[in-house]
Formats: sequence, C-alpha cells, structure tokens
Amino acid sequence: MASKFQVSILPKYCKGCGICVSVCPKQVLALGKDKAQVEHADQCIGCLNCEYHCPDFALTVTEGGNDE
Amino acid sequence: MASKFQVSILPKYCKGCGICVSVCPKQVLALGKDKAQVEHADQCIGCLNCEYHCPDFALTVTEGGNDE
Amino acid sequence: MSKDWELIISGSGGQGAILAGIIFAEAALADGYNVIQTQSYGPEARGGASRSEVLISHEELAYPKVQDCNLMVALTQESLDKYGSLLGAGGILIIDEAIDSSTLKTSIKVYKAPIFATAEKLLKPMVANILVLGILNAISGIVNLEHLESAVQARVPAATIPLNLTALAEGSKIGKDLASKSI
Amino acid sequence: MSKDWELIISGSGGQGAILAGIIFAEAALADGYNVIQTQSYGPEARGGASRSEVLISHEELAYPKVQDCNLMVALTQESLDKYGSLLGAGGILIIDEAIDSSTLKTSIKVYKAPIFATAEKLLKPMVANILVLGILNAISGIVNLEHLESAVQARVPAATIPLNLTALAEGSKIGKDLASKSI
Amino acid sequence: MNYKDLLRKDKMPHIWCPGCGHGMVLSAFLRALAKKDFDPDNVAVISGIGCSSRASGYLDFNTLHTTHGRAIPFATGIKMAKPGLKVIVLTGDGDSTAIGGNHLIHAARRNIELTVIVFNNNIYGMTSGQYSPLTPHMKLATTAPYGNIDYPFDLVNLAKGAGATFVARSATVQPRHLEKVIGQGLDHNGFSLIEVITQCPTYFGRKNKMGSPVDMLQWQRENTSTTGKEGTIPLGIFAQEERPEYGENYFELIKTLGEGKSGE
Amino acid sequence: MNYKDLLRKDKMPHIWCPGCGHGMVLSAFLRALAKKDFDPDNVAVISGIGCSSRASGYLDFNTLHTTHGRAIPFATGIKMAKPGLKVIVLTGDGDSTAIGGNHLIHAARRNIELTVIVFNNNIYGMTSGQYSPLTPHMKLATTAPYGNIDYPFDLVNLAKGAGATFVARSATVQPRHLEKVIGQGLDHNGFSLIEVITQCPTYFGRKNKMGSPVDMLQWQRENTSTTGKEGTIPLGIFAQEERPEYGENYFELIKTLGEGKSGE
Amino acid sequence: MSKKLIQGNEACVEGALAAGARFFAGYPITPSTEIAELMAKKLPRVGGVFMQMEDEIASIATIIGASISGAKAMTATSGPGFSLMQENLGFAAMTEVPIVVVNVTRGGPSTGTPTKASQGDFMQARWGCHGDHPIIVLAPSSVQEVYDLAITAFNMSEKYMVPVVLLYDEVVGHLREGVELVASSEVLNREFPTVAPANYRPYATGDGLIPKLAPFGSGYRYHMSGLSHDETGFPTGNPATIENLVMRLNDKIENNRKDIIKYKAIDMEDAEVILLAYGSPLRSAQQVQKQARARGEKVGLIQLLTLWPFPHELLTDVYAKTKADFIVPELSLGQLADEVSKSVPRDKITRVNRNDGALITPAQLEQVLKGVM
Amino acid sequence: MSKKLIQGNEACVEGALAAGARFFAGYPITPSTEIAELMAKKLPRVGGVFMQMEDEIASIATIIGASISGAKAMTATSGPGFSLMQENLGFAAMTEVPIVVVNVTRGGPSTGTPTKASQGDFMQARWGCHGDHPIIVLAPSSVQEVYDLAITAFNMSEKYMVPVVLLYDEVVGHLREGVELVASSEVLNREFPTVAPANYRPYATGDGLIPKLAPFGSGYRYHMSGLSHDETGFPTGNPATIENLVMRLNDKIENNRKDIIKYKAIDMEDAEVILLAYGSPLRSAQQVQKQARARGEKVGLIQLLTLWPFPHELLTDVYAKTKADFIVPELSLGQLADEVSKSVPRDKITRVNRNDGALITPAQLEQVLKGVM
Ligand SMILES: Cc1ncc(C[n+]2csc(CCOP(=O)(O)OP(=O)(O)O)c2C)c(N)n1
Ligand SMILES: Cc1ncc(C[n+]2csc(CCOP(=O)(O)OP(=O)(O)O)c2C)c(N)n1
Ligand code: SF4
Ligand code: SF4
Ligand code: SF4
Ligand code: SF4
Repeated sequence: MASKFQVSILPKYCKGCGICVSVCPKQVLALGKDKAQVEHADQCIGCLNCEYHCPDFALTVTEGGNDE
Repeated sequence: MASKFQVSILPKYCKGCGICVSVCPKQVLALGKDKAQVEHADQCIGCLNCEYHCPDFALTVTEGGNDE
Repeated sequence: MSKDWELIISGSGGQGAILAGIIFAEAALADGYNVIQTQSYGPEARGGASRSEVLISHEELAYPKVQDCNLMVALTQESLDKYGSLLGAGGILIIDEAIDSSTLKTSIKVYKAPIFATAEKLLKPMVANILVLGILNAISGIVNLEHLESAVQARVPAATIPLNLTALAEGSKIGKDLASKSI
Repeated sequence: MSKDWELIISGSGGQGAILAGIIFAEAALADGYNVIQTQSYGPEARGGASRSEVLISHEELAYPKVQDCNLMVALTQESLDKYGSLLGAGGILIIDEAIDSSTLKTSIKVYKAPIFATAEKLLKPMVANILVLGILNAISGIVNLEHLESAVQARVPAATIPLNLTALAEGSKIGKDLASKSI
Repeated sequence: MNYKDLLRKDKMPHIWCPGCGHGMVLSAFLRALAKKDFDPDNVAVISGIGCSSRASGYLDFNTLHTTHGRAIPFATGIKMAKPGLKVIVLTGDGDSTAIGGNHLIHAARRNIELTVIVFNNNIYGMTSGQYSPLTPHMKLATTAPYGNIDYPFDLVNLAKGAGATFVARSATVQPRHLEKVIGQGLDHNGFSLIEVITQCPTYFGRKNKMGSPVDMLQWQRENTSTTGKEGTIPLGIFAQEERPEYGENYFELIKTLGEGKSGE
Repeated sequence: MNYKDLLRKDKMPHIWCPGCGHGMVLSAFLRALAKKDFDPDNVAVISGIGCSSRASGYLDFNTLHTTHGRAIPFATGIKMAKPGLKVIVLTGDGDSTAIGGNHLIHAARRNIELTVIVFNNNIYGMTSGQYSPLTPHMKLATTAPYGNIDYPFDLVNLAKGAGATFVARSATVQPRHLEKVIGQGLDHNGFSLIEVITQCPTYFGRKNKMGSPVDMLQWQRENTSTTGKEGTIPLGIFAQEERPEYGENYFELIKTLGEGKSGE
Repeated sequence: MSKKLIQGNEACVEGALAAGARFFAGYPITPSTEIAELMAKKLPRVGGVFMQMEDEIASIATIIGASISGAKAMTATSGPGFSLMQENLGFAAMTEVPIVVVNVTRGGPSTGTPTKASQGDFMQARWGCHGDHPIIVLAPSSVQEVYDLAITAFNMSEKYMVPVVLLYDEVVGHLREGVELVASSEVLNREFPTVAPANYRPYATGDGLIPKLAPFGSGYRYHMSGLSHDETGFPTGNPATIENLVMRLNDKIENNRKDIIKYKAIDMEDAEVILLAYGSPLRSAQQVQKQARARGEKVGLIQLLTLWPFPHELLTDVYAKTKADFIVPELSLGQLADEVSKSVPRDKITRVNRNDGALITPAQLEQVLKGVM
Repeated sequence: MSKKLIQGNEACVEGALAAGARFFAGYPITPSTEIAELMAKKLPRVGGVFMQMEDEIASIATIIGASISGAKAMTATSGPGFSLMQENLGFAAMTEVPIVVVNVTRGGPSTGTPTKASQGDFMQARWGCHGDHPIIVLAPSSVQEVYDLAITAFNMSEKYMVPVVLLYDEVVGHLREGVELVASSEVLNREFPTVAPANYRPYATGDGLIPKLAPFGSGYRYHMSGLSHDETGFPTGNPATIENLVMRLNDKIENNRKDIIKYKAIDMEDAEVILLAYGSPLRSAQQVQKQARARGEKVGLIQLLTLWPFPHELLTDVYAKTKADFIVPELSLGQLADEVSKSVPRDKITRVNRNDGALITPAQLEQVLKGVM
C-alpha cells in the first residue's frame, strides 16, 4: 500500500545523527551507512516528526506520495 | 530641668542640611547660620534620631548630660 | 600681542561665577571682541571653589587661560585669598565690602561694593553674580551695556530675566558711583 | 641542516591523527631526538580535517612546521588528496589499502596496509591511529618500540591501554611484513 | 512561504556537529517566522559569537554576526535607527548570559522590541566545552574537571527579574511547542526572550556521559515538562505582559516635541 | 566599639553635598558593623566610581576604590584569595546596575559571600545628574530633559531573579531599619544585597523639584513602607535562603582533592 | 553669520548635527558628558535618536548597529570608556561601518584626574585595539575646529567607511569661544550600491578600495561578520582572501593619506626652530610662535589636525628642507615626540612634557625656545 | 631532569605554577583556552583558586583583587579579550598591583581568524590602555621560553609592582616541544613593608621607586585608588604630587631597562645583515641565519624576549657599530619594523609581513635575504 506521503532526504545535508529514526512512530526511517534513509516509505503517516526534529534541514515530508 | 542627654555637634563636620532639626521630636535643635545648633538642650530625650539621621557624622548624643 | 582684558571671576560653587563669566564673554563677543572663556574645576567633578576666566581682545587669541590678570572679581574671601595673587600690578579688583583685601599689592585698584547687601535687598542673593557684572562693566567700560543685557537675557532662566536685569541695572549704578568716586 | 624526519599524519576530525602525532613525538623525544609537534585547525575552532606534523632530528630545530615532508600517514582519501602533494620525492606514504594514491609522484614509496580492517578486527575502529603508528615505526625504524609503547601508555585513556598496545603490536607486525615485502 | 526557502542554501550544510540541537532551534524559528508575513528584506537577524551564533549566516535576511556577547546592543541600534525592521537575536547561553548578561537585562528593562532566542546547550560549544552560567551545578566541563561548583542562572527568572515582558522556555525535543512559543515571541510588542534547551552532544553530552543525540533528547523528554511536572524543568510562557515598547515611547516623544506640545 | 571610630577622621568631613543621603547609609553601615566583632584588619571595603563609591576612603579598613562598575569582581578576587576577610562592597545604583550589572548578577548567581550595599539615589551624582537604570520612568535628568522613557529595574527582583540568597531594601529615612537589615546582610553566609533608597538633593532632587533634603526624606516617608502599604515601595527582606556559599564549595573541593577522595 | 559663544563639547554636537548625525548612544563620563546631555536635548527635536546605554561597550555596539541601519551615528567618552570601546572599534573597522567616536581626554593613568586635560591617549587612539588595521584620528585645538572637524570626521567616516576618532583634551572641550556654525565643507554621504540585489557582494570593491554597504532594510540582504571574510561578507579561511582583506583595509587609508592628513604649517620656509603640537599645547605654541616671529626669530609652527595616519611624509620633508630643531610640547610622557622621532632625528627634538593636569604655558615654552635658539 | 613533551600553553601553566601563581581567573577564548583548562585541573590540587568569570573584564578585576590579597595571580586571553581588559590593566599599573596577563595572539582585526597566528597586538600590548604609563611585555618563541618567561613575568611583576604581559602567538601556544621544567631563575616575591602599620604610607618609596604594598588583611590598613593619589594612597589634586606619581610609574620601568630588557643577539660582530624577530617568525629567522652563516654570509640574529620597554639602545648601538641592513619579519602590517625605525634608518629596514594566518617560511626569508645581501 503506497503512502499518501513522500519522505525525501537530502544526503548532502544529512549528518546521520539518527534523530529522525528515533522519532518516527512508524519505523519509516533507518540509519544507513552514515546517513538516514527511507526504509518503509509506505508506512509514513505524514506526522512530520522527522522533518521537525531534523537538525540539518535534510528531511522533507510532502503530501502526494509516490505519484509525484 | 537639665536633660540626662548631651547633644554635641561638630561644626567642622556639619553642613547645615537641617535633617537633624526635622527629625528631633523635641525641637532640641535649630539651624543657625549654615550649621545646626543645640537650642533646647534640656528637652532632649535621647532618642538618637538626630545622630542616626545625620549624614555628616556631626552629631553625638551621649548619656550623662551636662554633668559630663 | 596685547590682550585688552584678562578677567577672573571667582566664588564658591553655586554663586554663579562661571555663568557670570560666560555672560560677560558673550557680551564682549557681540561687541566684536575675540573672547575665550574657561573655567576651573576642582579635582572632583563637582563642588568646591569655582573660577571663571575671560580673555577679551581685539587681536586673535591663542593661549586660552589668563596669563596676566588685569581684572578680577572675587565673590568670597576664600576665593580672593586663593586667586588674589594672580591679579597683576595696576589691576582692578571688585569685591564685596565685607571682604578684606589688605594683603594685596598696593598698586591694585580695589573697588569695594555692597554687592551682597544690594542683592539681598532685591530679595534674591543669587543675583549677586549678575549685579557684579553691572559693577564690573561700569568700572571697566569694556562692553556695550545693551550687549550685556542681551547676554543676560539669553543665559538666565526665563522666569528670572526681569529680576536679573534689575540686578544688572543696580550694579551698573553702583559701578558708576564707584568709578566716579575713584577718580 | 638536516632534519631526519618530517612527518605528517592526517585524517578527519575524531580519528586521532593529532594524538598519534603527539605520541610519536613523545617517543622520539624519549629516544633522544629533538622534536616538534604541531597541528593545524581549520578556520573554525572545531571540526573539519585535522593534521598533525612531527619534526624529528638530532640537530636543533627552529622552524616548527614541515618544510620537506618525507614521511606521511593519511587516514582518509580526503586528507591524502589535500596533503599528498606535500610529500617530497622519495618520501614514504602509509595509507589504508582502500585509498587511491595513483595521482602521487611516482618516486614515493607507498605502503598500503589493511589499517581499518585490522582495527575493525580488534573491534575498535578508533584504534586505527595507534595501529598505524606501529606500521609507521616498523617501516621507518625511527624510534625504539619500547618508547613508543610508553608514550602510548602515557597518552591514551587508562582503560584503553591494553587495547591500544595490542593495536600497536598488530601495526608493528603489519609494518614489518610490508617492509620485508618491499625490499 | 516554505520555511526552508528562508535558508541561504549555498551555505548549507551548516557547520554544526551531527545531532547538535542548534539546527532544530533554527528550524523551529524559521517555521514560526515563515507563518508571519514579514518581508525578508525587513527582517534582521543579529548574533554574537559561538556555535549558535553562526545561525545568522544561514538565513536569507539582513544578517549580522557581531562580537561575543554584544548582539543585543548591535540589534538595539539597528532597531532604533530603522524601527520598521523586525529584529531578532540568535544567541548562545554563553553569549547572552555570560559576557552578554548586562545587555540582556538592560534590553529587558527597556522593553525594546527584540526577539531574543537563547540556544541553551549548557556549555560553550565553540571554544570546546567550558562551563557556562547555565551549566548545572556539579556537571562536568573542560574547566570544571571536578564538577561545576558555580550555580546556574534560571534564565526565565533572570529575565523576569530584569523586567522582560515576554519570557518563555521550550526545548528541542518539543519542536511544535518551540515553534509556537517563538511565534508568540515574534508577535509580542516589546522585548521577548525564548530560552531553548538544546543539546551539544560533542561537548556537554560527551563530558557528562549523556550518550547519543537521541539519548540526549530522551533526557529532555524525561526532564522537562509543559505541565509543571514535579522535578522537571518547566516549559511554557512565564511572562506575557503589555507595557509600552521602548521605541514607541521614543518616537512618541519625537512626535510630541515636533508638535511643540512639550517644551523643556 | 563606637562606630565613629571606624572612620578615618583625618579624611572628614566627607565630600558629599549637604543633605546627601550617602552619609546616612555610611552611618547605618558602620553602626551595623560596629556591633559585630570584626577585627578592622580583617575587613575589606571595595567600591567602584561615583559619589557613593567614595565611601570606602572614609573607612579605617582595608579599602579599595576601583574602576567604574567593577567593585564586585575586585571584591571577588580579594575574598577568594583571602577567605578570612569580611568583604563589603559599597556602590551606587549606576556603578552596580548600569556598567556593573553583569558582575552583580553573576556574583548573586555564584552565591559568593560579599555584602553589597547599593546606594540608590536614582541618578548618576558624580557626573552631575544623568539618569540611571534605577531612575523612575518619566523622571527628569540631564540626559532625560523630556522625562526618562527608560523603565527602571526593580533591583530586588533583579537580584532575586539572578539567584541572590539575601536581598533586602531599606531607606535613609529609616536609619534603624537600615542598620538592622545591613546587620542581617553581614551575618548572611552567602551573597547579600541591600538596596538603600537615598537622596541626591543636588541633582535628582533639584531636577525633579523635590525640595530640600528634609523634603526628600519626607517623600521617602510617604512613599516607602515596611508593611507593604499599597502604592509604596516595599522595604524589608525579600530573600533569605541557605545555599552553600561559593568559597565553601571551592575550599571543600580543594580539601577533597587533597585527601585524594576525588579523581578526575 | 555672527559668531556664537559656545563650548568645545557644544561645538562637537553642532558639528555632528550639521554633518547629519542622527543617532547618539553613550554613557556619561567627565569631561565628555555635555555632549551626551546636549544630544539628549537636541536629537529628538530633529527626529534623531538619543540613547543612554548601560555602558560604553553597549554604546559603541549600538551606534555601529545604527550605522548599519544607515544612520550617521556617534558616541562620546573619555579614556576609561574609550578603553572599553576598543574591541568593537575594531569590529567597525573590520566590517567597515562608519561611526564617529569622540574621546575628550582627561588625566590618566586609570581613573586619574578626571577634570583635567591630558594627551595620554594619543597612541591608544591608533593602537588601542587588537589586530592590525588603521583608523582615522582627528584633533581639533579650538572650538571652531571642534565644529569643523566633527563634520570632517563624519565625512571621512562615510567616505572611507571607517571609524573616525575625534580626539581633544578637556581644555578644548570646555573652553568657550566664538564660533561660526557654518559647515566649511560639504557634507558627504556613503555610497550606496547600484547593482541589483541578486548580484550584490558587499565587500567587492572593484577597482576601488571602499565597499558600498547597503543599509539593512534597503532591499539588499547580505551577511556581515567580524570574522575574516570574503567579498560576500561570509567567513573565509582562505589565506589569500584574508591577506587581501587586511591589505585593503590598510590601503584604503594609506593610499588616501593626502586627502586624510590635515595640518597647518606656518612660516616653514626659513624656520630654524619648529614648534609642533595639537590640542591645548598648540594654543601656547601659537602664541609663542607669533611672539618669536615678532622678535624676528625664525620659528615655525606645525599644527596637526589629523593625528593618524601620522604625517611622516610632511615631517620628513620639512626636516629635509629646514634641518630645523623641533620643539614638541605635549601633555604626556612623550608619545607625540616619539612618533616624530621616526621622521626627525631624536637629537633634533626637544620634548616639553607635562603630566600634572596643568597646561604647558607660553612662558614655559618661551623658556624652552630660548634654550634651543 | 629529562625533557617533557608539552604544548606552549601547557608550559605557560607550568611556569606560572613554578613561579608561585596560585590564582587564575579567566574567560575562555581560542587560542588561549588550554591555559584556563589546565589551571582548572591543577590549581585546586595545589590549594590555589581557579575561577571562570562572566567575562574578561571581571577576569582581570578578579586577579587584581586576588593580588591585592597577596596572591600571585594570572589571567589568559586573546585579542578580543585583551582589548576588554585594557581599562583595568591600567588600574593595575596605576595602583601598582602585580599581575600577569597572557595574550595568546590570533589573527585580527576583530574576531578575525581565531585559530591562526598573528602579531597584530604588538603595539596594543604597550599602548592599548588610556593614560600614559609603561608596562612590561615579554615574548617567548619556543615552548621552553614560554616556561622560562612565565616565571620571569611573575618575577618582574613582583619586583617592579607592575602588570606584565606575556605575549605569544597561536603557533607558539600550540606547538609541542621537549621542555625542561626547572626554573632557570630564582623565584622573586614582592617586598612587604617593615614599618609599623601606624607609620605606613603605601606609596612612599623613599629613595627607591617601588612601593611596598601590604596585602589586604596583613595588619596594614590603607586605601588604594585609581585616582591620582599621593603617597598615602588617597586622591590628590595637587599638580606636583600627580606629576611625581606619573613620573615614578614611568621611571621605575625606564630606570631599570637594563634589568628588564632581555634579548639574544647572535653573530653581531661582523654582521652585514641582521634578522630581527620574536615569536614564530623568529623560528624561521633562526633557521635562515644558521643556513646563511653556514654559507659564509655575514648574517646576525636578534631575538627580542622583552618587547616593551623596547630595546632602542641595543638597536642604536648595533646599528652604529655594524651599519647593517635589518630584515624584520612579522605577522602584522609592520608594527615591529615601525618601532625599529626609531633606532635604525627606515631605508635600512626590509620588512617581511604576512597577515593571512600562515607563517613566514624560511624559504620566504631566504628570498628576502638574497635580495638584501
Ligand atoms: C571577547 C571574547 N571573549 C571570548 C571569546 C571566545 N568565545 C567564542 S564563542 C564563546 C562561547 C560560546 O558559547 P555559547 O554562546 O554558549 O555558544 P555555543 O558555542 O555553545 O553555541 C567564547 C567564550 C570571544 N570570541 N570573544
Ligand atoms: C568606564 C567609566 N565610565 C564612566 C565613568 C564616569 N562615571 C563616574 S561615576 C559615574 C556614575 C556614578 O553613579 P552612581 O554609581 O549611581 O553613584 P552616585 O555618584 O550617584 O553616588 C559615571 C558614569 C567612569 N568613571 N568610568
Ligand atoms: S512524517 Fe512521521 S511517519 Fe512519516 S517518516 Fe516522518 S516521522 Fe515517520
Ligand atoms: S537625641 Fe532625639 S531628642 Fe535628643 S536632640 Fe537628638 S533627636 Fe532630639
Ligand atoms: S560543539 Fe556542540 S554546540 Fe557546537 S556545533 Fe557541535 S554539538 Fe553543536
Ligand atoms: S551630587 Fe548627589 S549623590 Fe553626589 S554628593 Fe551631592 S547629593 Fe550626594
């Protein structure tokens, strides 16, 4: 099931602190090698926790999901 | 009637601000030419108002009165 | 280079010696003189004896302080004792009648005037400084009286202008009297 | 005046390049050399790439920075790219096997070692800096190994001494291997 | 307006360490600001010196990076000479309460319209971890190797005691609350101060064995509260008072004099 | 010991103007001090610059007249290097709350044992009558010819907000109350601040048409109260709290380290 | 226009207002306080801002801020306050924000003798700040010159985007003389950028040396920092960029010495002895020089109006031509004479120093002159 | 004793402790911070006091207070903080309270380039303060010298009752070298009064120039003030007393120049070119001078260890004897060379300046030397 929301991560900005991973209620995100990455895009409920907690302006959650 | 208290004024210190005169409950003191002076020594009740209010350390009230 | 007048006005703080100096300087400036007015403070920022100096000349002035005082007003005994020796031989001294000037150089022309008595009479001892300007100018004849009047008007609090002009007039009268007597 | 060794150890902040330089300098000092150790910071007080320089000589040293680098350790590709050109002809370079040194002068002796793999094996990637000291010393033979061991003991946190000594020993082994191979 | 468009993208990524809370404060600030209808040309952001004070450089406004501790008087001059500007001060706990403490209390007293956001990470980050006037008692720092024997300010109390008319406290762990109180501070007609509890994993966290940035946020979660939970640091708005603003008073005076209403 | 014997008689009379309240503060201070059994050799009085700060010169102790606003840090050094000394700071409202404001709040925060007596005459006397951070709103001063648009600190609130453990306010019109609270301040183990409302007839009084020194005392009588009378300035003790003193904490640390109890 | 009798400090205010100053932030200190007091009275009447700050550091920071917003801004102080301003004076120099700082000097060291004149801050005015960068220091000796140079100070500040210090001693500040309150020079204003905001680089000076800084709020959004920065105003660690910046800050003053250095040199041609001074000692020197010429003695006079940059080229030149002896009266231990010694041989300089708060009198100078002639 | 590998800033702490320093109050600033951090660790272990203050003004005021209580006290800072300390540095000079202020210099102007070396505070160290009074400034160039001169700084401070500034650049502060931690000179302590307290006049120096100030709490009750004061320490307005005070403050340093001025002059006899430097440029000069001599070139080297008072007599003398060309490398726009120009003709001085944060390299100096020889 595709989510209504799309989470995009700017790798250039991300410093891999892991905060977004910890605040996502749906385990959408995971820490890859040094950077956060979207693991379960379909689970996103658009709560914006990740974007609002990101210290590096690396995360953007947009409505419209995969069809954008 | 002689008072039990003696009020002495150091003219060298007194700057004639008149504060002591204003705080004496017994009108013991008066402002002379530029300096405070004792006018009614016998009225003093030793309340120390004058000494404690004097900004110039010019006043000393001592017990023992005139026989000192 | 000749300086016409080197004036010192001294008194105790609050008597307005400095203001008097400024007013006289302003009048002299209006008269077309070059003038410099300075004052001395004690070591503290406030309080103590005060002294106003005025240089008045038709030549250009450089050094701003009195070098050869030839005209002096002393409002208190203390200030005369302190500064009297600065007044050069032949100089003019104006003091209150109650002040003792016996220790000064004999060549000095001393004018004793009832400065404080007259000021008291006007009910305001604080106008003594303006009154003495009247005396000073009448005796020295340095500036045009009108300029002195304008300077007074410009520099004293508005409410006290009439009183001060009266004091100035009184002073002028006394000064003229003294001048005429001393001839 | 001949300086025996002019060493640069570089890496990214947090890899301990500076500490490695200090330890090596301390060992060389104990060996009787004159030494100078310096480091460079970025324009910021913190962060960025870091670089430690060590001068080692039996003569007196004056200028405190590397002038003709003849010995270099680079812990990251980035730091090699940045500083590699400072290594003079005939110099010795020690890098991780994963790093590309193809753009360097050909006269340079490049020793590629499994630095991070070995460190990882010891379960603590952060000991790479000490491990590389073992390699460096085995190849260059500059200081007495005992002095290097003492210096490590003096400068690393007490709890990590055994681990770091193991890393040093591992490094020495690797270094000896490499040295023998390169003959 | 998207709040990220208020960033100077060419300066990004910023210099802050991984997990540093300063970026979270900046993000909340920009979100709050983006909701108001300020023309960026009329916004000025002033900062002092410190990691936090680097914030100004990332913002696409009129930005000024001043000397250590002095952001507030610089901002005062900017504001009074051009009252139409919205002037915001971004500053650290050291910058604003150590060397800059005097300016802070005097701006509060005057009630001049500045929004001052204090990035409180309980440490001097830029100079590598010395204790600050907001470092808690007995915590460790490079200049407090045996524990800090100083007592910290309660910044909310200090600002209130100095007469600030708007005083709030929030924390990076509460980005929505933080955004909200900053927004209210921006709306306040007068001096507003928002203390933000933020994490410095590199120095304060490491020295005091507080774990990862994630752990430090967890610490905040457990030790702060917007509802006054016993034993926690209270978050919220602690003063919100109407008092004529300094500039208003001043420009009113100019007007009065201009109309000849008041003489000497 | 007679309090007047604590004066340097050869320096008297003092420089203060007729009716200036500074002498009344000094008198109350000496009376309070004379009742304690301090050896004058172990008393140090530190002041800044201002009319009030001239007080130190009249006292037969170890006395130091420092730079404007810095009496508190000087006193801090004196105290910490010789903790046996009783260290008192005599300062003006300008000296302590304008240029010296930062040092005041930080000493309060640290809770270092200093007794700070602020001679609050609502004006800068020494420099001839400019407004101070304690000049009430709309009062006149040479630099506020149209009325002071600044708002003043409430010094009691400021000190409390900064963490002071003893804060009191008294007035020259209440010499016995004043003496008493100074005495309590001297007994306090920690930082103590006593604000004293005092009169400057020469500048504040004259500028604001408050009449003679006697009139100014009358004003105080009507506008202050020890009982919290509505609409008056409250006098009394507003904070009195036990918290370990800074030096105690420090010398305890030295002891602990000396005994090898605590490592790094 | 007729002359008005005003005080030096009053002339300073009048000059500043005539130059367009509309912002003053300060902290009272003897003997400069009259400036603040007059500004408090006058500024609100002309729509300007007067603020009394909590200290001198806040004062200078506030006027720099005001100038960044586009106002012509000034503060006034004396030695102790001037010391406190140094850090931010350097900030203004580094960020190239025009401000005028008046230092009315009093007796030092330390709190010293607040009500008396001294010239002990001569070197500090140039070197009081950490880091290496020039500023401009002007020194009037009469009330008229205070007025004129206050205007010049603002003009130079705006023209060269640099802080300017107006330095005069207590005697000059407090004496009253007749002054013509007419600006003798045109009022200059800083140049504003003309490029489109998108292309604006605040510290890109092109062929010139002086940046065009847009006031905050004028549609140009940019960054200013006291860190070493590049043409865009952002911090840089690039050595070449840093060297360029430091050199440009230096060159914009040094390359314009001719325009900046003001002095009066009188009777140089045949001078055997030259009196060189500024401030109140200049007044004595003027009198003595006149008197000496009147006596037929070949005495010249150099009055410095610009103290920094120091007119070494003038002195070198004059000395080369005249081989004259120099008499340098000053109210300090010899700071001015020491500086002169870089251009005139030490043994050709006679120092006249006074540190007691009193003035060097013409009589005292005459004595010295007799010794030298 | 064997050498220890330590950093310049560490050596500063070790030297200070060896000299008896038991009080430090400071405010962190790059590149001096290690000094505060080490003091925080070490002082409580030896019963001394470490305080981190709210700012640099409080820091210097606090150490002056501590010294008044009898402690040997120190602070450390860099340019911006040093600027803020100027007012109270003057207070210490005026009241004659010994303190040591360390300035580890970084790139200016303003906040500048905090992590890089510069020598832009050379003039400020002498002239940063209002009023006119000398202080002593010492400048180590190696870690060993930092240690040694930290001790000398305290010694001179106590001996002459004067603030002493220890000035070295970031490179010297951060480099590590082997150091012998043995005091090369005896530790000196200020003299205490011996007269009965009743007869004590703190600033009565008798035939000497240096007052014996009793620590507060030692049974001598007296008054100290930054106002111009008489021998009793109380304020005075008496011109003669003021002049005496100012002159004595000057003379106690100037009359002891021989003792205070330290330098190393190498290979002067036949020198045709002399390299003159201090701080990190000295290190390059040392290398180049050695290399040149090895090549047979007649190159000498002067290392300044005392910067202020400046060794003009040395330079005048050396120049008179050698007529050598001087090469003056410095990390500033030419402050040192300018000062040298008071003793050596301007056209005999070759300046080598660098302001970009990088060091002047031996190679760069060799180039210059080639041009001069
Ligand atoms: C006058 C002056 N003193 C000291 C410094 C050094 N300094 C730079 S930033 C800083 C502390 C910054 O701490 P804070 O404001 O809490 O910001 P953070 O880095 O923690 O975000 C200090 C002490 C300086 N730049 N200028
Ligand atoms: C650094 C510095 N700035 C300014 C001054 C000038 N100054 C001396 S005393 C004073 C104000 C004193 O006011 P306050 O402390 O209230 O004492 P008061 O004279 O009213 O008793 C000022 C501004 C100074 N001496 N030093
Ligand atoms: S928006 Fe919410 S659910 Fe979606 S990824 Fe972010 S934190 Fe997870
Ligand atoms: S002691 Fe009391 S009664 Fe006696 S004179 Fe003084 S005020 Fe009057
Ligand atoms: S040092 Fe601390 S405050 Fe500074 S950027 Fe890193 S985490 Fe943030
Ligand atoms: S000016 Fe005011 S404060 Fe100063 S002594 Fe006079 S009355 Fe007292």
